[in-house]
Amino acid sequence: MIPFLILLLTAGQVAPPVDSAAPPVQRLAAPVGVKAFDTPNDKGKSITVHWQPGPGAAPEAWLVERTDPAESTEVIAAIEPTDTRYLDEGVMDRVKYTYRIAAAAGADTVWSEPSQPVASSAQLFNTARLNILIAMVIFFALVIYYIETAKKGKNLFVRRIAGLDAVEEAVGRATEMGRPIIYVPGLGSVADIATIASLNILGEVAKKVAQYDSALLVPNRDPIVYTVAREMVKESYAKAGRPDAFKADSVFFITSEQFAFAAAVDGLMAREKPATNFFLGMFWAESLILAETGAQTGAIQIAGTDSVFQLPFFITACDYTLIGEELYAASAYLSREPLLLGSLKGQDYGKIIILAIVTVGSALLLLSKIPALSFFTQIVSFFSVR
Amino acid sequence: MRRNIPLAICLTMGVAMMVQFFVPHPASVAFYDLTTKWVRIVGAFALVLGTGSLVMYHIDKLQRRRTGWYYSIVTLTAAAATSVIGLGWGVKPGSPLQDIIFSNLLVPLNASMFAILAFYMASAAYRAFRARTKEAALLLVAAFVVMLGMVPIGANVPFFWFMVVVNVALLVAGFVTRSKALLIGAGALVVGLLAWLGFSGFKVPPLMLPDTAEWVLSVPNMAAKRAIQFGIALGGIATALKVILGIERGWLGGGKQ
Amino acid sequence: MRFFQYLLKIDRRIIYIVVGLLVMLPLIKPLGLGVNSGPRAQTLFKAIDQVPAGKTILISVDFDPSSMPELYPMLAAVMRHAFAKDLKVLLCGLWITGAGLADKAVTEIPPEFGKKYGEDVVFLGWKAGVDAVILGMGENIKNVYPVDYYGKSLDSLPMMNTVKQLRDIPIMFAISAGTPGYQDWLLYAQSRYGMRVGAGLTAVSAADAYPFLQSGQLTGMLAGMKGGAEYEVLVQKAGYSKTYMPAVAAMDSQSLAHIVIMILVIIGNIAYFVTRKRGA
Amino acid sequence: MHVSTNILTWVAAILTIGIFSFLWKDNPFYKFCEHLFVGVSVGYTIALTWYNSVYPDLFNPLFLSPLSEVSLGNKLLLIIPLILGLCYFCRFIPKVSWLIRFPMAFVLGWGMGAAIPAMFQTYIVKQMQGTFLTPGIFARWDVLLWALISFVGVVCSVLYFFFSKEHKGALKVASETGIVFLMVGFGASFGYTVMARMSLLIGRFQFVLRDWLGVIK
Repeated sequence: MIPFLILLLTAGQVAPPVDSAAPPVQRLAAPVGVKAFDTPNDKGKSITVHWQPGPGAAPEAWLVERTDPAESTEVIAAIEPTDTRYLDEGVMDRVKYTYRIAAAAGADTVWSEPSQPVASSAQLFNTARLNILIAMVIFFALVIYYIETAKKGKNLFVRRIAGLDAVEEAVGRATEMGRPIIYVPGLGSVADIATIASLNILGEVAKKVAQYDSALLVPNRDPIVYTVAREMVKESYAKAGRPDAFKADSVFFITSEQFAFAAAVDGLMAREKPATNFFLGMFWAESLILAETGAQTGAIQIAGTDSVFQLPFFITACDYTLIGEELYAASAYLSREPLLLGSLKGQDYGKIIILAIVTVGSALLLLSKIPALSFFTQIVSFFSVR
Repeated sequence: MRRNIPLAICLTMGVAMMVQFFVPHPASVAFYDLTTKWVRIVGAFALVLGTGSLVMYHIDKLQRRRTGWYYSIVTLTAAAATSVIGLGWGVKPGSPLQDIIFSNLLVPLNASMFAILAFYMASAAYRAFRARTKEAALLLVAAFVVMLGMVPIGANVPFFWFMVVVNVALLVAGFVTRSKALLIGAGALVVGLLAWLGFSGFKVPPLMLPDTAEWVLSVPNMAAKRAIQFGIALGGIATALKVILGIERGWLGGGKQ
Repeated sequence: MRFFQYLLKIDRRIIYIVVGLLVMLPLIKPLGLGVNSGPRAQTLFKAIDQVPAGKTILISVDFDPSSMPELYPMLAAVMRHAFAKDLKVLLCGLWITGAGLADKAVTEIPPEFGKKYGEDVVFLGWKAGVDAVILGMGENIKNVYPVDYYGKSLDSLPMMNTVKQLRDIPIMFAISAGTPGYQDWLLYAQSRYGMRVGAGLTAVSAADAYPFLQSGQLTGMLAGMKGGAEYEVLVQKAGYSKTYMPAVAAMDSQSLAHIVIMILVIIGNIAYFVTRKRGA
Repeated sequence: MHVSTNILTWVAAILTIGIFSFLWKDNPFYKFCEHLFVGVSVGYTIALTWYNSVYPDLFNPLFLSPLSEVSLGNKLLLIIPLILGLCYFCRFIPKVSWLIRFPMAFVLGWGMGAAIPAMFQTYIVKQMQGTFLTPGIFARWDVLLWALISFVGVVCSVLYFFFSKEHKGALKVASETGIVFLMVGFGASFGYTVMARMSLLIGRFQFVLRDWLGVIK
């Protein structure tokens, strides 16, 4: 900032003389309406200053001056003439400051009236995120309500999901052929919800595997997912009444490097010639590497992911694909547990609400073309996220 | 106790993180930074466990001389050597880990594995890109438009002629398979194309493939992505909520209650 | 009929060989299918072309080896253009893994035009922190980079006497494979110091940049390998360089690859429909 | 032809061929590369994790830094993740093996709690804002038409993901229209990605032909 300021102050000395033929030069006017306030929705230590240009000539820059209670005053910034806002992040909380703005051109500087004294502080609630809070409350209420309804034993319908109907057949096939099943719970971490959904499905699949007495191989890319997957499979074998059939080395960690993992699973498929492959969870570019190698070894493949970019490849190369939300519906679908089914119903109502809001909102927004109804344009800003 | 304490930890952390999102106060930011560090540290311990699993797997393979046991020596040696070099000489640019191992082993291995995808795309397209249903046919046409529109060869091809070729293919397929549905579809397309031709004054409409490709990407493709994301978000949030509330508790695993 | 059944069961390795050969051959012997330069590439080309000789342009190398096939040709083509017009080139990078790539370009390209390091080209290297680096360069480049990538003091490099801060640079080309990247340059360098920014992006992320092009914040864009090829053609057509054009040659491979995939799909479908009719 | 004399280029080229050889069939050369890849990547991750997280965030502040730099309170705070991390090893001690649930619960709760508001933000509220039809669409007839098509596409595709009602009647029509949009979207994605992946293959070939064999410039 400092070199720029010096440049600005020296600029006046070398400014060419005003051409007498030019229209009379408007005088600089002091900026008006200087407002300083605590920057909203932040962690404190910040004050926002706003002002409007005065009714004179356009300045070459604005200068911002801050005075603290100890009466020490300094010019803290020079701002482009197109900007009329300054964010002062060099303040202390709970100390009252006043601000003045100057219009500067050449050696001329015209100062405004000082602002009201203002102190910054940290906020406890980010009002800009109120929209998200409202959405959360509505959706949570829906999901919890339908889960409670389901607890009371109300029967809930779920539409058919082809990929999940095939699970039983796919597991049975492995037993008949005497070949293993490979289950890849995605390449995500436990913080990815798709991984959680996949681990829940793994629990259901492992139960069926235990019943049919097939072999199961679960290669992992994330070490934490590996620990959870191992517990899940062990538990499922116990639930199916065959805890002794669980082999500790059937769930294993390979590496956390994406393509090294893909290379290893490719090798695994080429050597074990699995009857069935499950690719459920989070996948990136390796999706087709896995699915195409699996198809070449002749396995039945059931895939599912919420990664929009990988869905086309799974749809092309696999026999069944769970698209997006179907992956999350899977554990409810397979277990038929009412608690889980209840939340599916809640999700559906969530979708209806979204569609209703965008439809009604769009209608109102289009009506805002009529001048008297122009306030409807505010709707869009309510959905801004920060 | 064995179930309730973990469930309580999960609930507390879940609620705390949700609240944190709405609070801009420095204390909340500090909490976020602190717990992020903790999660990374805890993850490092899991990595030890995972690496242990890998090492045990290969040592077991070695001891029992199972098929391909000698490859296990490669993995074990490589892992040991790389971690010693990395821990000993550091990971900064210019260190042997980055300049030799990363640049000359990991980069080519990664890039080659990634590049194999190009071959798999070709074989998947040949094997599975079949116009079995009308949906599959649409997928195919959309893929063709984008593939042609994105390379120089397609730059001056009018979309109209492309659709004429598609139409002829549909007609031929309809006659060969004697499928009424196909013929009706092809007929409808003929009418549509003629109407379009008439609309633009019996001159080939100037819409070229690159513009069509951009349209496909920005209109129907965007709409589909948005819808999928709505579904994913709702399903994901519901799943996360069930985990936090302890409704979905499969992760607790086996053992006594 | 047998023929079609055979086609359906064709060994995938034959497909791999066909694809592999068709992609490789144009690299060795370009077909010269030609590349049309789109308006976005032309905008960038004109903008750089109008910079007066002796001025400096900035290139930010924000990508790593995994995006090299798509983005490196752009870097080379823009540098050739600049040297042919007697512009000076300043390079920097927001990605630690991109330093090696910039180093490669700085070593290989200037000698083609008889340009010298320190007088016509300088590579600053990488520094931690994105906004701090850009804002710092806006005030004084020497404060952020006391020495260049090779450890030489900036005071000892004659070129750096004319370039003190971002305001001395009329236009920059940000080559980004993700974040940090061109968006940070727009956010900090453009909004604060009025820098004109052109972008070079991977094909996958190009769509995200359309809004910035429409609003005029970006002065042109090159997308993917094709973008690099378009720029190579522009440079060649203007007679600035006669070197081998790697991206243009690669676009021949790309075209052939797309066509072979489409032909494969068509053959597969014909075989499928013919045999299905027979089976039914 | 100027075949490279750099041994590291040779190594990189040989590994490239090794990985590609899997396309022909699984073979000892590929198996070697695969096992090398796994080993090297694990070692690399270990070194990075140590230098980027364990050493600066745990080891250094807890054990090496004097109290003047890291306060006792902060040191005690670091014991929490240390204990949580060590709980993972309880797996090997049958009596307390259930303690492994503590770090799992911590990481899961943290991840899920952080994901929920973020998903509302980027995937719901922001996407809703993007879906609204605004008066700007009346500007030109084609803009209007495409905006309407997009809107119908979003609505119908969302209805495809409706689980708790059988898809018949109006819902069936809507969800089938939705599938049309989904399929066109998938096709477009496929076509687009073909381009990016081919570039990668071209890049690899350029490495082999230029950097290694020196056949091209």
